[in-house]
Amino acid sequence: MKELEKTKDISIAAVLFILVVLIGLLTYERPKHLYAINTKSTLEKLTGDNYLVTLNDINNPDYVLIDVRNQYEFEKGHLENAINIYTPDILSDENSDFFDELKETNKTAVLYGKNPQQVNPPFLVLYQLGFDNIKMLAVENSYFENKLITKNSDIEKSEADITTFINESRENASIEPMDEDIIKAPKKIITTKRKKKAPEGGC
Amino acid sequence: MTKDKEQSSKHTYWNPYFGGFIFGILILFTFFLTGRGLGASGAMKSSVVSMVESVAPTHAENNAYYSKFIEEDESPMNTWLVFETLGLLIGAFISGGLSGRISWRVQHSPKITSKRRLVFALGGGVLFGLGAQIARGCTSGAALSGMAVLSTGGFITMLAIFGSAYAFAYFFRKNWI
Amino acid sequence: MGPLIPNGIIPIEWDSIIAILIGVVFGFVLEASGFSSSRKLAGVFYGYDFAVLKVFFTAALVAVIGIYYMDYLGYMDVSQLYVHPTYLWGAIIGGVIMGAGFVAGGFCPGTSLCAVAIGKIDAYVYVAGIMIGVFIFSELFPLLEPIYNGYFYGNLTLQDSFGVNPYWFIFIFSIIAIVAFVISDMVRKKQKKVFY
Amino acid sequence: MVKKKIAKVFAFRYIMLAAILILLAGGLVLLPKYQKHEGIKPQELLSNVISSERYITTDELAQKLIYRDPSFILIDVRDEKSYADYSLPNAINIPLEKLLDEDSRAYLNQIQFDVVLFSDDHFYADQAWILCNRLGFKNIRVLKGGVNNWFKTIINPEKPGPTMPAEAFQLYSTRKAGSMYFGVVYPEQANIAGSDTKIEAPKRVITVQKRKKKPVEGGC
Repeated sequence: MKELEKTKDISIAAVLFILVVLIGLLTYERPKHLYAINTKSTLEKLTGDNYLVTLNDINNPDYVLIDVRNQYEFEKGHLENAINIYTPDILSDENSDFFDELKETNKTAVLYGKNPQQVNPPFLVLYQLGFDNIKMLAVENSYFENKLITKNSDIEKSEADITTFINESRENASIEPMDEDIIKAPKKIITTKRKKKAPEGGC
Repeated sequence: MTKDKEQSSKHTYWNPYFGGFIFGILILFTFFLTGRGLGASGAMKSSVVSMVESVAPTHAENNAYYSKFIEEDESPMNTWLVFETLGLLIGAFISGGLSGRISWRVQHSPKITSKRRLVFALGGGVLFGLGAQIARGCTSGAALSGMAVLSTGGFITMLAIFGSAYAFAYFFRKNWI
Repeated sequence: MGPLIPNGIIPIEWDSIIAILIGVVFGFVLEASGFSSSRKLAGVFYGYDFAVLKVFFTAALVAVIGIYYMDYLGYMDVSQLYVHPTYLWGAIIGGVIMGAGFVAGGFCPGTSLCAVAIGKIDAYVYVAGIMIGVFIFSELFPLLEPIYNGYFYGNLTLQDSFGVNPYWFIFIFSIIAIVAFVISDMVRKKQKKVFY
Repeated sequence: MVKKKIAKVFAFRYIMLAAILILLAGGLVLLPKYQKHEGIKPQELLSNVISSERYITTDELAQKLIYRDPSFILIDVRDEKSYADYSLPNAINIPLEKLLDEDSRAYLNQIQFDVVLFSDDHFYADQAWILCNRLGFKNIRVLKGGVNNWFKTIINPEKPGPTMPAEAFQLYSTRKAGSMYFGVVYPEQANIAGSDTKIEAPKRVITVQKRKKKPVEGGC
C-alpha cells in the first residue's frame, strides 16, 4: 500500500549535530571579565555610599593598601606595606585573582596614587566589575628631598568664588557691579525630542 | 526497480520536524544577520507596484497605496523581499530537481477536474492577495516571523488565518478529500 | 553584536546578497519538507497530513528559543529586531480573508512560489491571483484605508501587550506544541487515507 | 499495519526530541536573571580610561569660547547650587546623579557636538566620562582641572616674575585678555570712557537631534 505520508526518517544524528554545533558556538568565548552592575546602578552607588578613606584611618587591620602608580614612582616612595599594581594591568590574570581572593577574605582594598584623580579610573573599572570591597584614599602624594609626603586632600572643593572675585574687580575698578544675569548667560536650549522613527517595512 | 524507487522518491519529503528545525535555524539566522524575518507577499506587492508604475505612472503617483512604495531613484523591485523571493525560486528548483519533482502538471484531487482546480486556485489567490495586504503580511512574513519575536500582531494573524481556514475547510472539502 | 547589518558590522551592500542566499535555503527547506504540493498543505485542515502544523510550530519554537538564548548571552539584542506591527482589526479581517484563500487555493505566497519553481500550473494561476488581489486592494485602498491603518497599537510584543514573561510563555508554548503534535498524530490515524 | 505505525510514532526518537525541546525551553526559564552586559568590554574601557587624550586644557577652552566655536557644548556636572554661583558661559547643568537620565542622554549620546564635561576639579567629570565611555558615547572630553584650574589660569592669571621666559609673558597677556572677556575688569581699564560695554557671551540655542539609529525595516 503506498505509504500515505512518506517521510524520510528523521536523522537524530543530524539534529543533535547541528544543536551541538550551535550551542558550542554560542557558549564558546565567555569573556573572563563581565560587568556585574550596569551604568545606572553604578551611578547610584557612586553618588550614594562613601568610598573615600582619609589618612588617619588607614591602619584598620582589614585594609590592604594598593598603589596604582608605576613601578618607578612606587620605588621612590610608597606608604608602608602597600602593594604595587600599576593601572594598565589591574585586569591581568594574577591581579584579578588577587582581587577575587581579597573579596573572599572580605578585606577592603584601598587604592591610592599621586592624587585622587589618578586613582579614579582603576577604581571605577574595578568597581563596575563587581568588586564592591574597594575604597579610595583621598590623599596627595608629593616628594620633598625625595621623602614621600602624603597629606589629606578633599575632593572637588571649589577654591575660589569667582563671581565675588569678578564683582570685586569691578568695584575697585570703580564701576558698579554688573547685575547677576549678565555674567550667567541665560540659556534657552530647545531639545527637539524627535519621535522615535519606527522602522518602516511590512508589505 | 529503479522506476519504482524513482517513483517512490518523488513523494518522500523531509520529516516535518527536521524540516521545521532547519527552518527555525534559518529564521534565527535571518534575524541575527538582518534583524528582520522572512517574507513572501511583499515581493508580489512590489511587482504589482512596478507593473502599475510602468503602465500608468500618473495613476500610480496619485493612488495613495502605490505612492507609498514608489521612490524616484530606485525601482520598487529593489527591496529585500524581491531578492529573497528570487532565492526562494532557485532553492525550490534545486530541491525539486534533486528529488525529481519537476514536471508541468496541475495537481488536483482525483474527484475534481483540473479546470475547477485552476478556478479555485485563482479565487484563492485573489483572496490571499487581498488579505495579505490588509494584514500587512502572509503566513511566513507576519505569522511566522512575528511569532519568532513574540509579536502580538503575529499571533493574531496566525490565529486568524488558521482559525478561519479550519472554519472554511468544510465548504472546500470536495476539492481536497 | 545584535542584528549584524543594522549595527553596521556587515556593510549594508551585503543585504541583497544575503537575501538571495537566505531565499535559496528558504526555498530548499520549504520544497524538501513537502510544501510545494497543495494537497499536502491542505492536509492540515482535513486531518490527513499535519506537515504544515508540525513544520510551522517547530520552526516558530526553534526560532523563538534561539532568539531569546542569543539575547540572553548578549549576541543579539531583541529590542533591535523588527517586530511585526499590531493592527488589530487589520490582522483579524486580513487573516480571515487569507484563511479562506488558503483553504480555497491550497497555497500561501511562499509555498506557491515553491510550487511555481517545480512547474505546477495551478501555482502559476495562484500567484497571478495574488497579484490581482494586490491590485484590487490598491484600487480599493481609499475604501479599505480605515481598516488598513486602524487600531494601530504599535510594534507590540506579548510582553508589552499582556505583560507576560517571555521565558514562561515560550515554555508553555512548547508544551502546547508537543501536545498538538501528539494529538495530530492520533487524529491522522483515524482519518481516511488520502494519497497524493 | 496499525501497530507498526504506533510503534513508529512512539519510537524512541520522537520522545528524545520532545525532551530536548522541553529542556531547552525550560532552561530559558531557570537561567538566573543577570544584568545585561551594558557597554563596551572591560579591557576596552580600561585602555580608553588610561589614555589621557580626553583632557582639554583651560587655555584651549578659553580660545574656543572667545572665538565662539559652535561645535561644542559645555556640561557642568556639579550640583545646582555651585552651578548657580558660577559656571562657564553657555554651560548646561547635568548633576552627576542625573547623568544617565533620559533627557540628559540627548545631550551626551549625539555626534553633532563635542561635549566638554567639567566640575570643580576633573574628579567627578572623569567619573561621568568613564560612564559615558562605557555606554559608547563618542567625542566627549573633560576640562583638565575643572573650574578651580579655570580660575587659577584664566580668571586670575598670576603675573610671571621678571626672570620668567618671554612665553610666560605672552601666556599671561593672552590669559589676561581672556579674563577681560569673561568679565574681570582691571583698574587700568577703568579710565577708558564707556568701557562697560561688556561683551557678554552670546546666548546660543543648541538644538540636539537624537542620533538616528539605522531603522530595521522588515515585514512580509
